[in-house]
Amino acid sequence: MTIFAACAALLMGLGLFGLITNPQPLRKIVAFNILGSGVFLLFGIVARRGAAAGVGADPVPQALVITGIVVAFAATAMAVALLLRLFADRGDTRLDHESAAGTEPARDDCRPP
Amino acid sequence: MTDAASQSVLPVLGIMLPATGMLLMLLVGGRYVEWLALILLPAGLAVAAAIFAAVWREGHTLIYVVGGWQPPLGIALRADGLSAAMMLVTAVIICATGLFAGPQFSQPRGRPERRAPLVFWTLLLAIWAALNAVVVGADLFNLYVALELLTFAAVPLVALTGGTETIEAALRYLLFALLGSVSYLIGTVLLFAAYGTLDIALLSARVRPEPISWIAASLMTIGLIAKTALFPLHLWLPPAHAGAPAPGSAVLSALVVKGSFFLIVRLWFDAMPGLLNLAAAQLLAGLGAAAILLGSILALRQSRLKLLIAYSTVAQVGYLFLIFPLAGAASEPASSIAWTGGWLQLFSHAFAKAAMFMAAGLIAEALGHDRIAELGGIARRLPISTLAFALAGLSLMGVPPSGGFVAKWLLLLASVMQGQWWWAAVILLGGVLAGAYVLIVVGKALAPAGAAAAPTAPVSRRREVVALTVALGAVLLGLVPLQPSELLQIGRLDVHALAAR
Amino acid sequence: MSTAIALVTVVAVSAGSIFFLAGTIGLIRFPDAPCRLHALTKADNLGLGLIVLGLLPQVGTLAEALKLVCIWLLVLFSGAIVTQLIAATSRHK
Amino acid sequence: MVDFLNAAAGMLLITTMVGLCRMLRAPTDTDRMMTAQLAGSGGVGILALLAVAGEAPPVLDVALLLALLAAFASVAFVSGASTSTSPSDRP
Amino acid sequence: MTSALAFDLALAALVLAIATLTIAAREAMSAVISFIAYGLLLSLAWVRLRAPDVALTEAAIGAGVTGLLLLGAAATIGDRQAGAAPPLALMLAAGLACALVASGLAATTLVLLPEPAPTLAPPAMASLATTGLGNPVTAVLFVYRALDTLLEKVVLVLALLGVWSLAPDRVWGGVARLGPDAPPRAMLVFLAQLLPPVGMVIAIYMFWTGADHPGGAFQGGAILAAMWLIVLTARLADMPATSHPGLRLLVLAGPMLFAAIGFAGWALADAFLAYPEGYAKPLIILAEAGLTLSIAATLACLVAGPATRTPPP
Repeated sequence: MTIFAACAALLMGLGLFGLITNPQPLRKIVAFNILGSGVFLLFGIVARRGAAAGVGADPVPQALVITGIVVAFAATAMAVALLLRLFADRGDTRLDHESAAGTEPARDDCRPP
Repeated sequence: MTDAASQSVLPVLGIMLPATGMLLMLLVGGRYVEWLALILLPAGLAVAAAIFAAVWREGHTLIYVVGGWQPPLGIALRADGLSAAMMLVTAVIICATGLFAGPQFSQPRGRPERRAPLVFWTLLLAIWAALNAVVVGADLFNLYVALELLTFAAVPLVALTGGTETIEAALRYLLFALLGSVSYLIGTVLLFAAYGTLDIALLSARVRPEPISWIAASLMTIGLIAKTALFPLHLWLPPAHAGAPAPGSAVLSALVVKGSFFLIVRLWFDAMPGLLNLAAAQLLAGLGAAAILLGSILALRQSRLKLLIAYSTVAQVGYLFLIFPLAGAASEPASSIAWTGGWLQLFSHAFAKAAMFMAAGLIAEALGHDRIAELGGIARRLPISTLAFALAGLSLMGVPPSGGFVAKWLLLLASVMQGQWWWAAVILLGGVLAGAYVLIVVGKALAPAGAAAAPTAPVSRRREVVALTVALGAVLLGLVPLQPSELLQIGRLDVHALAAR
Repeated sequence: MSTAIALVTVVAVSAGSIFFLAGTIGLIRFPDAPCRLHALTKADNLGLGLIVLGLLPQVGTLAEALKLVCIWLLVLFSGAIVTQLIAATSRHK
Repeated sequence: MVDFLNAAAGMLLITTMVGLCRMLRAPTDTDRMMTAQLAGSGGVGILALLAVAGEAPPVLDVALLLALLAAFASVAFVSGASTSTSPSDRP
Repeated sequence: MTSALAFDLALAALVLAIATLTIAAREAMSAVISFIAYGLLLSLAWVRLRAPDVALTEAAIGAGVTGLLLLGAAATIGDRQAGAAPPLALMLAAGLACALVASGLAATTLVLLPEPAPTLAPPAMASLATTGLGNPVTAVLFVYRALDTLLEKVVLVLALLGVWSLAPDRVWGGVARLGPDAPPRAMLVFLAQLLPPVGMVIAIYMFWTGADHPGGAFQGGAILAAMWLIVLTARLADMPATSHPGLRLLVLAGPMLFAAIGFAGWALADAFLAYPEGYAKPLIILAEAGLTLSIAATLACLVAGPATRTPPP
């Protein structure tokens, strides 16, 4: 369990790193999924720690993970759809264009997290 | 929470009525969508009013234990005074937006289904269901699902017009929001691991001020701040809110960012009441103050009306965070005054900002653009919209008579009473800056039309009146008595118990 | 009797593991993709078959035994087709 | 017996690990498309061993699903790769 | 016990290695492929954490359907116009920050969590008999915390609406494109004829066994979705138009049925989402049956994306 706890923390760190440093949004989405799986693994460890009453793990956090995985998939699908639409419209997928609709460039450029 | 509470199914209806309505809309499609909206909007308003009346009359929290399974195993919904007020304001704004959007998003008769109307109405109801779920939720994971519901309804609304810039803004918004969700989720699991429950009432009794609570609270707060667009995580907001169609912008700016703010308050004041210390409160308010000043200054520098209003949202959201040091400190009556002032700021900003975006949408529709420099003469052509904008501006500035005035006055009073005068200075300066950016726009609108003024498109009078009515709502909020509200205290932890911590 | 069964399991599972190992060595050593494809699928399918064979005496119920065999058949068939598919795709390129 | 099965599962895991790392760093599409096959057959073998080694029978269901999805992923790779414009075959 | 420990260590190392490869891959396609391998391996970790339900979900949704979605995107976008990587100093700073976050989280979970761990397993197991179910995870999802599950279904529908809404106005209600335009290979067609019947049997088994053993609507639905997607990729069937009333009904039937059962509970069993005594299990299986079909349709439509062609007349 200790091993998986460390693994989960490292996965979260890796995912966060990918999310911050990868310029390509698709890679950001993949990194987000790794980050998310690290968080879910943390739920799994918490569930495993809660083993009692004759079951090997607390079923409540496990059920929460199942809900979480489905929500994360929905998020991925929406992000990919936005990305593909952006690509179809503009031929690239950069997120560091001058912000906002219209011709006037805003002063702050809105970089992703 | 207080002991007195009554079981009521109304909170469930508040969530399920718009949620099932949204599913039905998607099922029937076409022109039936508007008819359904015509039924569902008043029905939802009635539910919200019933909850408000019940909480007001009985003076205590409404509770519903879903499926009869008590927490910690099951999920409860709780509507306290604050939830009731939030639900009512949400319902009023949503219904007004519905009235405003009616002509813009209607299906043509006898033609194939169009995209924008179906998507708009379903998203409007989804946002409503999500906001109600956020304000009556009493379980941290249930609230996570509610937050995701809110995000997934808000992002497509940003992208509704389909312009490339709005798609980009929506994607950036989604990435920020997802990072926020993950951060919130880590905090949730840590709290569950430490205390064995996700129920807010149970947590408030179990949470101790120890490192794990601190870590969990910080992670959840960071996540929620990203969704609230508090400085320095505000970068996604202006393009997203400015890119949405006008009714969408109104709902996004007036209500959606408030959902996650509401949860930050739930977290610190209800779930972990013993945890809010001076440093954390000052830090949150410091970020809020930075947002007020930076947001206002950036708003001043915008050349497009919708972007100006969006930056103004960044600033006005900052005021909300002053609630943490001012209402969190245990010094009555100052903290109750600040509590009322903070929430009044939220409500009056909701009305004012919705009205502003509606007015700006009408102006942009008439002119075909929203460049501030070329607004000349619009006051003569759209006097009602200009008036709506100006009245809403009064509330943002904090000039009497307006809800914004009462809110800012109460916050000012509380900060002076508690000797935290630096917040008073920020409030005043923010008011002056708001005055500047509102006056720039109003001044341009009142100026005579330039020689090259383009012909204007006709604009529906009914929609102008809706915008003006919403702006009047912000002004009318100024009529509430200048004192702490008892309604907003219903169901709160005893403030004096906080003092004893 | 039980020792004999245990022996069967140990021998079959060990042999299966060795086939997997051989497949992986093939993956690393073989020069081109089609060869590697060969190494991978042949060795892995045989290895899995041996492991399933070794595990059969150890499972408690007939249903589980059947499930094990079904799993192996599924891997075998889909593996064979997928290998063809990959080979065809890479030849085409 | 349990220890033996665990050890066998561990060995399978290590062979799979070596193979996967080799595949994922391989230059050609063909190699990369094999990864799902490898992860699938290796994973199924490991799960079967674990299921018998003292985990629960439901683990066999996971193995079944893994077998099915490995094939599914391979199909996805093949159809994805044939539309893919990987850098090597772009002008 | 040591052999199990060694196994866990190797597994964690493998998962981390694949995750690193995924993040560090040079091309988007490589990253996606290693992400799928990562998802398949992660289900092993879930098995080791005594969470077979999650292992099934992770394999089916995390690796399977998400994998196909990302593969399609990577194949379309490739690595063009990726934008410049941030400067080295920024990368180092980000790496340092993330290492700090990771070590902080590791320290938190390893040191700060209380012993003995609080757990809801005893009450969950104690009430299991009244639900008639045998699988506690299903009981949490459909009895104790049914509201989460219901709202999550709404989230899924909403995500689909969001994806569909990205279709340009002129093709609204049209057909989504999936896979390449070129005619599929004979082998692919053969596989697409062979695999789905097997998959459907497995999906029905997953859904049916879910009441008492690991499995359930999510897993069954995800498998069905995967099978449908194979059939679509091989051009054996066409994606129905997004305006097709049948498709919309399929997507919405499950959540609406579940909500209806919830309201029936309000009328008949004194609480929203409560089940009348003795009818809990049949009602849950009914709800799960509807949800399995709806999840399958929703997931498949989410992968297929918004409409790209005008609706058929």
